[in-house]
Amino acid sequence: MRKLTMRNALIEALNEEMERDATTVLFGEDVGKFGGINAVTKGLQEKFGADRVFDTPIAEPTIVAAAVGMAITGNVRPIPELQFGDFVGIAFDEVFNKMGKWRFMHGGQMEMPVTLRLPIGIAGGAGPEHSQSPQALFMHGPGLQIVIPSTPYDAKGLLKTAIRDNNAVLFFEHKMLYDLKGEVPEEEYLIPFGKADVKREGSDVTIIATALQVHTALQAAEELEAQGVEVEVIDPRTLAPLDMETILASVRKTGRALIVHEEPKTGGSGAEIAAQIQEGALFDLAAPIKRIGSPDVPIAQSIYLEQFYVPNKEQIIQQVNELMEY
Amino acid sequence: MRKLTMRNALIEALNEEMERDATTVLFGEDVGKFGGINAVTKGLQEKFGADRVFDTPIAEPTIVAAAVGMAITGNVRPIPELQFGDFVGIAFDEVFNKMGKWRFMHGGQMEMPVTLRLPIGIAGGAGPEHSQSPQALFMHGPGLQIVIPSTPYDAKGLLKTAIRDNNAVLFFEHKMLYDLKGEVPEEEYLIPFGKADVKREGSDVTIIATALQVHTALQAAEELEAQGVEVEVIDPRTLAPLDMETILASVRKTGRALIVHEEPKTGGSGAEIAAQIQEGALFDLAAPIKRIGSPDVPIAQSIYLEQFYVPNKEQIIQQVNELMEY
Amino acid sequence: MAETYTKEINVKDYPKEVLLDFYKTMAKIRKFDENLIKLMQDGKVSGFYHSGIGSEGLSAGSIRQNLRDEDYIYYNHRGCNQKIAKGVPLSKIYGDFLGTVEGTTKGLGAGIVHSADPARGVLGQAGTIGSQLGLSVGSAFASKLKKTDQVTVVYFGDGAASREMLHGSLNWAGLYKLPVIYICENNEYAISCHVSETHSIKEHIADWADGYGIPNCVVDGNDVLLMHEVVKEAVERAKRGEGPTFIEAQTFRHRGHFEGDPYDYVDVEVLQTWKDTKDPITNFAAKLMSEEIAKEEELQNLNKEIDQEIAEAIDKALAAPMPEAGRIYEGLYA
Amino acid sequence: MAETYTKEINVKDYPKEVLLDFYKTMAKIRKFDENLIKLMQDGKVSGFYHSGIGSEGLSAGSIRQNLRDEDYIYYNHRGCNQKIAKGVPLSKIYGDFLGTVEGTTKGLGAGIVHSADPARGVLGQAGTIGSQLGLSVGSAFASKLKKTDQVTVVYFGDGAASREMLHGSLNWAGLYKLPVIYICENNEYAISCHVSETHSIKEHIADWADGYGIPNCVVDGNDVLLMHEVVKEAVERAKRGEGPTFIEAQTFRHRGHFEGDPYDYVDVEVLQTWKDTKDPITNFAAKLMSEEIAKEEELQNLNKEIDQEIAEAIDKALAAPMPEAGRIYEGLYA
Ligand SMILES: Cc1ncc(C[n+]2csc(CCOP(=O)(O)OP(=O)(O)O)c2C)c(N)n1
Ligand SMILES: Cc1ncc(C[n+]2csc(CCOP(=O)(O)OP(=O)(O)O)c2C)c(N)n1
Ligand SMILES: [Mg+2]
Ligand SMILES: [Mg+2]
Repeated sequence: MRKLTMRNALIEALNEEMERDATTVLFGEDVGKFGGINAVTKGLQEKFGADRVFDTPIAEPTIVAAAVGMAITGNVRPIPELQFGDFVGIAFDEVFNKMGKWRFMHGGQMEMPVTLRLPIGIAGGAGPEHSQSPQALFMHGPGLQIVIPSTPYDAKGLLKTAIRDNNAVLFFEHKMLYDLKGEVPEEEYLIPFGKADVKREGSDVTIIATALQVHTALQAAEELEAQGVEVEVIDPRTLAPLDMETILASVRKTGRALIVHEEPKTGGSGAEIAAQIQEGALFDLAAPIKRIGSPDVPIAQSIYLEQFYVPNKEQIIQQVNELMEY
Repeated sequence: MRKLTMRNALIEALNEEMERDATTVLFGEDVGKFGGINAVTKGLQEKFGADRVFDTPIAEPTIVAAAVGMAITGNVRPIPELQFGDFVGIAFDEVFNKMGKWRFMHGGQMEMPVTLRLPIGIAGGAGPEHSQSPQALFMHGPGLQIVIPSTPYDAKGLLKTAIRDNNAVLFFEHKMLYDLKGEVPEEEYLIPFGKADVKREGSDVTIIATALQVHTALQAAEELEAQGVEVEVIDPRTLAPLDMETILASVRKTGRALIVHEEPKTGGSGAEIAAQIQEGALFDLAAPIKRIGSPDVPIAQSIYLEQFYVPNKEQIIQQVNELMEY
Repeated sequence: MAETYTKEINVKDYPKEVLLDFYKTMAKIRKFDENLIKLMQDGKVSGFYHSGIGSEGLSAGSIRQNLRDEDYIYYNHRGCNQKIAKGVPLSKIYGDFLGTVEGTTKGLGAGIVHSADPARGVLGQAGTIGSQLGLSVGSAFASKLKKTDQVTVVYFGDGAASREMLHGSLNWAGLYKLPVIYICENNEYAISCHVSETHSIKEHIADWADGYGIPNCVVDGNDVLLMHEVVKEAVERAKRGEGPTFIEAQTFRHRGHFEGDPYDYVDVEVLQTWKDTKDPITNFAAKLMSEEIAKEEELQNLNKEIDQEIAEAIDKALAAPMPEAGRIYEGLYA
Repeated sequence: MAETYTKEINVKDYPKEVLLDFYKTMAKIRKFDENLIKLMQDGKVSGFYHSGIGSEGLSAGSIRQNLRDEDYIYYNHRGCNQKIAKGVPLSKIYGDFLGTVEGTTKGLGAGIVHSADPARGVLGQAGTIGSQLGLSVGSAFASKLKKTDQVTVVYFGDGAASREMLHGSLNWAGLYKLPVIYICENNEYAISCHVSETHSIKEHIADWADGYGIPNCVVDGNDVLLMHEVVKEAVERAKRGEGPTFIEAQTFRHRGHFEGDPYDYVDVEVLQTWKDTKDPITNFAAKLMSEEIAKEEELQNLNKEIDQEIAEAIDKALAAPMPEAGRIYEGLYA
């Protein structure tokens, strides 16, 4: 099968969906003429015109509020971008309380077909406010679907589903994955929300990982295999809805679970997942559920120090080995 | 001992600390002339003057940003108020990324003696954007201390500690507790952060509850006692730092844990607490850790429907009984 | 600096039914409000209510003859003035206060905000005042993109105008030449604070719009016909594709910020003067009579009709049941 | 509408050492920047760098003779111009880029933002451009409360000016008459977008400040002496307790938004004209020589001294060790 980078898979998804539905509009800072600072919207303005693909002022709350205001007319399907996912803090009320709740709080009379794209993650010394992974916050926000792909294949299929969905979607793209290549079929496909993907099967330990950490987990799993430990790697792909069925089935089988994400450990998505695992499979557990997240301190700007934030293979192997000691 | 409402306990704390330290300033919407819409700043402008106690424009990001800008000069100790804790979403970047991280990201060169007061909770049909309990979000935010008192005594002692502390504090006040009366000594006292309070001792089940839910849990515990179930009720009082030692010691004793909060269940503080309990005491657990939170939907405005959001005694009793079946 | 909008107005230039419609709308708004307060006093309605009494002219004038169902409004949190003027059925608004399934939210309750009636262009409102400033540019953008001639009118108070979002909104609206009409209901107070205590303005709030190159003015918001005229011009400008207009409409609250507010921060004489000399309904009624367009009796009859309509609306709203507990699990997602 | 600030300036009215200080500061800023880019090209510095080449006059002129250590600045994300003008040691700024413990953050790295030097009034900067607009009113408020005559100068780009926070900030500053000086470094672009593509303005960005009653003007930001004069007046106004001033200083980026930017969205001729005719350093050097204040040789010697100073700073920064891994666990709380 042909291989595409995740960037190109995303561009394809945007192209296909914007072609398919003339009510889609895409906007954000430098997404038009410049094609986006991560080049994920390259070529779209030329193709769809400056009415449907346009650059906005630097005003994140207005960007998101405008998307909400467009969506609730029922006439437009907006695909806004925040240049860095960290900036979701600036537009937090618009995302958490307006995008997430407008439909419900007005009695379900309007739809919210917004797909907000948010590049995240530690990548090359971008500093404390351009490196965060804020997705876990929105698990606490009713009305928001959270998508977080780890492969080009998933990215394309999930983005297409997101754009067609009539409800709010936060689409988190890890910047370190943009250049990652992977198989993407020529034919159209969609990936449903709430369906975890078992990226690797194994019988000894279940690792639940998201975004870049799926790959770190897979690398660790390979080394662990050499040591005779069979690791199952599950990528939830969407944190809301969250496919606990697949996760619980795996943990019931392995009896050991490790959750790995780049978000700070405390209050991260791993907290909720761990809480639900023990709720659903306590007596299947042979060992405490472990979590690896980045340290609970702001991300230093130094690229040298970044290595002490991003969870790595060695940490995973060590934690798995500790789990195997039970 | 004399009894005070939590409102009056808070007013006393503000009075004492503002008297003690001339660099304290208090500001927010209607906190001056009007004395605050919850009357928690009543009388302060008369006493300390309009320079130190002042009304601001309706501009939450600016209120918090200004507090940060004051604090880092080293010359002012600001005590801003957001009129409703829900509005922290509007000032989210200022709270999460500036108040929480400014000191760290600038190499620890400045201090952040800000106490941001946030009234929270469902109270009388205030609707989806005036009823929330957003505290859990900040457990995921390095650099922020989270205080959430349940009694007049705790409220006073913790607020005094917060104001004197040289680091950022989010001080969450449940609106349904303002009129609650409780013992408050005449003599000065401080309550340290990170020290949970065992509100009731018991040997069968541990309930960890915050704010209003401490009282619901205590009521449930009383009924359960009549049934012969001895419930221990722990109030963490601060979610960051979080006193896991006290919680774990209790769970090791009881083998059963229930976490109760008014925040929506998913992604609430209960998730992190549950994850840490099983990390630290898995093999002491006789039953899965249970959590009660409000439903994962926006809060309806209808006062009639509010009863289906706020966790109640019956729910707690039922969950405890389920725990006792293991 | 914002200029004050003035226009020679001859009541006789308007068809009588238009004039009576303005009158009826204002009277209906006030009576709706008075009856809602009664329902609160009877303990049937809870939550916050910010009475809109005193500023009925602003909403009736701006909306009635200028906007169609397909035009969007974002109402503000004071009274139900704009919703009523836009034609949302009274029983549905009462239902939203009573929490019965008659409400637009089908039983969730809405209180002073969160009623919606998309078929009549009423797209709802936020609990955070001023947030509508951001949404409105999106809705207007949608109309521009679809190349319709719909306009979006956004209402907000003097206090809400100090929200940071105003800047982002005005910039978008001016930049993309969006069909948005900003109506700042300046009643001088934001809860307890007078504009002069919280606003840094050259002279008027409308001056803030000037730097964006957005046409702006100040207008007597209690003169229903003047409100009609100033908004008419703005609507025409928007439909010509010339972009937004910012209108600061001056008015005053007859009651406290919310029911229960001691309202002791306002000069009693100032308040009394507004009530005595600038009541939009009394003044308009006087004009209709002095200009011999309607007799007192005719107006009294209209009022009786309205009383009847309101009584029926309340009955209908009260008669509807409360929702089932499961209601809160419906409608989060489409 | 914002007026253009002009003033008859006679170079001879300034003491020679002041003029040379302006020159030296600008040259130091540029050489600092050029050397930093070299370090990036050598792979020693990572992250984003937004070069400040082309706008040295703006920072040197506004800061050098006007501000004291106790005056606060919030620098922006373009170059290290303001930090250098305010006197932060070069080795410390390089250290912040190299990530060695010589940096102001003692090894955390700071990149283009997050250097701080509180003793010199440099209170740091946010990664979210424009956030300094909010903090600055707080710092200025602190000075007002303490009754000192400190001023706060806040720098931000044309792009950052479109952040909603500008409104909240200008309103506070004007309302409380705070000693804040807004310096909008208008280089016409915010990454790839020209001001005309993202800003709805009457004519100038400074017009946005006008509605607040805040004195404002537009000035040639590449004329170091004019910058000195306009800020001097603003500082005096602030010290007299008369509140904020908004200065829009016009300049242009010689390089792309960040190192690596293709910079293909700018008209090459426009860029060339700025480089050829409006370089703040070349022009000022020419003036010093034509007015016979300094000979070429003297300036060359100054440049050599600066080269030396920079080389030493880099050496010092490079010589310092990287922090221990545990560094990231230090300093979260006081
Ligand atoms: C963002 C936000 N801040 C504060 C409030 C609380 N609040 C509700 S109404 C109000 C005053 C509004 O004043 P104004 O906009 O002038 O409208 P008015 O009530 O005078 O009609 C305030 C502060 C809110 N709902 N939302
Ligand atoms: C809130 C926020 N939005 C977007 C960005 C990304 N960003 C960094 S610099 C920049 C352009 C800034 O333009 P301007 O303020 O004119 O400054 P200049 O770079 O031209 O000096 C953008 C969009 C950011 N850092 N913060
Ligand atoms: Mg008002
Ligand atoms: Mg610029």
